[in-house]
Amino acid sequence: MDGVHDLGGKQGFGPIDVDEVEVPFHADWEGRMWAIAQCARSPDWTIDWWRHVRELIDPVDYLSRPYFDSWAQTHIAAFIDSGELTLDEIVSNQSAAIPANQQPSQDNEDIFAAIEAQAYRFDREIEAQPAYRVGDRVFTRQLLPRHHTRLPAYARGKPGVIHAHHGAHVFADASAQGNEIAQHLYSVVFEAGDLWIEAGNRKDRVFIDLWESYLDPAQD
Amino acid sequence: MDGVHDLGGKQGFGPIDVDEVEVPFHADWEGRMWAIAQCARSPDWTIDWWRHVRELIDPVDYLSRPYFDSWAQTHIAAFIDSGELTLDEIVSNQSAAIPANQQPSQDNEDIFAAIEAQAYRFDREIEAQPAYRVGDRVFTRQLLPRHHTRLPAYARGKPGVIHAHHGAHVFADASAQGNEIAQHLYSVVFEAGDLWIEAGNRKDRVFIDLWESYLDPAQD
Amino acid sequence: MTSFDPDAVSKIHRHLHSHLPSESALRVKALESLLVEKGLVDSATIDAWVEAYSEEVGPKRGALVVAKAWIDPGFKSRLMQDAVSAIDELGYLGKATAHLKVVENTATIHNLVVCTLCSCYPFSILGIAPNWYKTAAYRSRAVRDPRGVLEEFGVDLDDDIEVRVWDSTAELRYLVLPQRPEATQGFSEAALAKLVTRNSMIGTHRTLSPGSEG
Amino acid sequence: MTSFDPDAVSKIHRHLHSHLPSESALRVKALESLLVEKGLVDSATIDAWVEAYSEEVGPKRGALVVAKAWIDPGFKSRLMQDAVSAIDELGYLGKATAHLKVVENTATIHNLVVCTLCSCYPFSILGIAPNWYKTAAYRSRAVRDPRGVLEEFGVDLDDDIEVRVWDSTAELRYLVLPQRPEATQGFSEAALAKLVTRNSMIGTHRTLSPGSEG
Repeated sequence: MDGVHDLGGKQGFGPIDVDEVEVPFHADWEGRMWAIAQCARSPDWTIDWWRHVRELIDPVDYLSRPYFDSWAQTHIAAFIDSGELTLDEIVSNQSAAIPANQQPSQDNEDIFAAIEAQAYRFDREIEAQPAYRVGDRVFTRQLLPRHHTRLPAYARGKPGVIHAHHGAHVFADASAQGNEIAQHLYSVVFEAGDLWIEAGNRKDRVFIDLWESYLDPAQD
Repeated sequence: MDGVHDLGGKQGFGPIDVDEVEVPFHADWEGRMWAIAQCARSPDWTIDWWRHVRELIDPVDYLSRPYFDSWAQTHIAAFIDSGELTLDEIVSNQSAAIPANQQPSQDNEDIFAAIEAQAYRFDREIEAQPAYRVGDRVFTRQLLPRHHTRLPAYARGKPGVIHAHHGAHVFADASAQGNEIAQHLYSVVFEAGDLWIEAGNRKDRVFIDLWESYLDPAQD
Repeated sequence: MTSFDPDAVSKIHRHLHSHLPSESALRVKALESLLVEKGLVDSATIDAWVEAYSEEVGPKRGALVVAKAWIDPGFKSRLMQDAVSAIDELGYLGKATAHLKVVENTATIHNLVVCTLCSCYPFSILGIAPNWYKTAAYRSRAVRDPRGVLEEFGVDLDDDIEVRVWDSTAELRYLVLPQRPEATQGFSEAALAKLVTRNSMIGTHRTLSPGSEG
Repeated sequence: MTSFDPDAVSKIHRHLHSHLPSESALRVKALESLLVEKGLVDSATIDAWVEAYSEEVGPKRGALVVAKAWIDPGFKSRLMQDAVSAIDELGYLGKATAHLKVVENTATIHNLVVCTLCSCYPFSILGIAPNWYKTAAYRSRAVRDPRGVLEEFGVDLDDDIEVRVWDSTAELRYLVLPQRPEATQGFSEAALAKLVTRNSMIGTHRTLSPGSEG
């Protein structure tokens, strides 16, 4: 999706607040929103669908409201979409449904087990052989799909080199549409000067993890 | 400049208010801002500098505040930059300078003469011959400069065909930096399918006016 | 002296962001009163500019150009060849029209005008642009999804009609010449001009009719 | 059932935009109380999650990984080869670290981690990401102007040091292994870990010293 979330290389956002106080949460509601996102979800959501729901927030809200506020909006919208909540319920702040069985409380020990259990793996075995080997020169695709994708706009139509092969991973674009399809995943390295006109010959590089279908072989 | 102003093809902005009341100005201040912009400027501003100053507005303000409000912010910032106003004056709403001679009032007849006088021409005679002829196939450049430019992001690195040659025009990128340099200007036509993946073979086309230095000849 | 320095202006914008009053009307009032105090503008002149664009300079100018082109083949031919001279014949040359081009709708072509980078518009013949023309929604979608945009405006296009979108990136400006409505034989230029809508000259309206309002 | 339909969700977002209370705290409260009423979450469980990420799961985990790598060549070699197993040895495997990679700073290389598309971060070893990491300013500039970003963080890089920016676009996550500070011979693992700043593991801090705070 070609939305405002795709921020790499965009200009005009000003300086960074480097003096931020180093605490996990800057307000109680931030911590609670984080926690809700850890333990409440609809069973068929995928991480990529959740990210897409977040990208679909109104562009001005996306850029201007606090970070965890966008999580709240994402969670609410995704729950409404999947039927756990209704718009009326959230607006009226009153549950229309008969309370179901409560989830059992979890204590701190349960939580540490839960955190470890969150080490979700996205690599999959597939039959297809990887199309590229480390050192191969590639070009990223030029046209960005309308749906969720993880090929950032700044890295489209650009020459890169395969830096590493990570095996096959669940393909984000398909997963955001509810389909689990695995595809070979690579770290692709780009010279700064191929991405940004002002970088010139600066020897800085950008490494981006990209699925095979984002890539074409470089023409010789 | 790769800023939020470069909106062509961006997703997420929702439906268009097609039922807007058809009046020139929806509030008094809109009309006054329009009028101020017609008759008050610093002598060395160029239209391209003014556009660049507008692009440099904070991205959220750019996207969320009313249209003529962005003109006010642009005019105020540009006047402060060129020295006609100070930040203190605009914030305190008090002029620190000794009043100069007033501009003479203009009546309606003067205004109509002024409107006609606003038919500024941007074409210039130059010695260089045009590099392209109607029908030539071209590619737009891939890398966007950090400063003001009029090659929209959606049309970068794309194949097009020269549809018309308009002679040499003042080059916007240079003019935004205070330099008047003329360059050949063309209408370049792009197939929708070369710009947008979802357009497929739809026979729609997009025509964009582009200066010669935005273009490279297509490789055969 | 203008700095032409984007970093300097970004800093000014950040200061203004923190210090300007939030209401647009107050911002413009502050600007006007300071400029008047400094003798850089005159309030009566501002009044006269507002009046000119509220009353005289508006889409009825464009509508007359269109009606004349429908009735007078010689004028139409001049308009298509050299729109600048043609509108100058009517005294309509002015702001943003010194490089005007006219693009003609036909049975198989529909034209739509946009400015994706800002809000360029042929002011001296169409007046002030509608708000929707200046919104992010229109600017972002007109080039990518012109048929969806047209549908929202109530324009249902056959698949075999080619859409041509004109993105006003340089100083050229575009005026759409809509098709003459049916059953208007014998209409006067003035009567025809009344049928020409502003949106039809931008391209967000296609089928004019003797019943449409100009 | 989830629709996986972006248009449907865009409509929901527009409704929410018009109807949700403006204050973030109220939004989250409404969400939590409805989920609790419906039996989908439990408030005590939420308390426990907040506590875990406020106290235990944070950058001191990453700092210990770094200190151990400085002291124990075997661990460092395992960490560079297979960071997932290496952090699992310490019980730190968890959210967003099942595909962790460690990238090492050297005298001639500086690494910087970003997620331009959202805010991916190796939570189970660094805890909650700082706000600046999630801002448009950092996300937009880190890939294009990493040296300018580093300068704002007080990191002045020689021209001959290569900057490597890692944009976390898939499920891999990156941890920067900073250089061991000078004059720390004989420091214990715990003493070394105290010198490792969170920012040094993201790459916005470079030169650690016995005086720096972990």
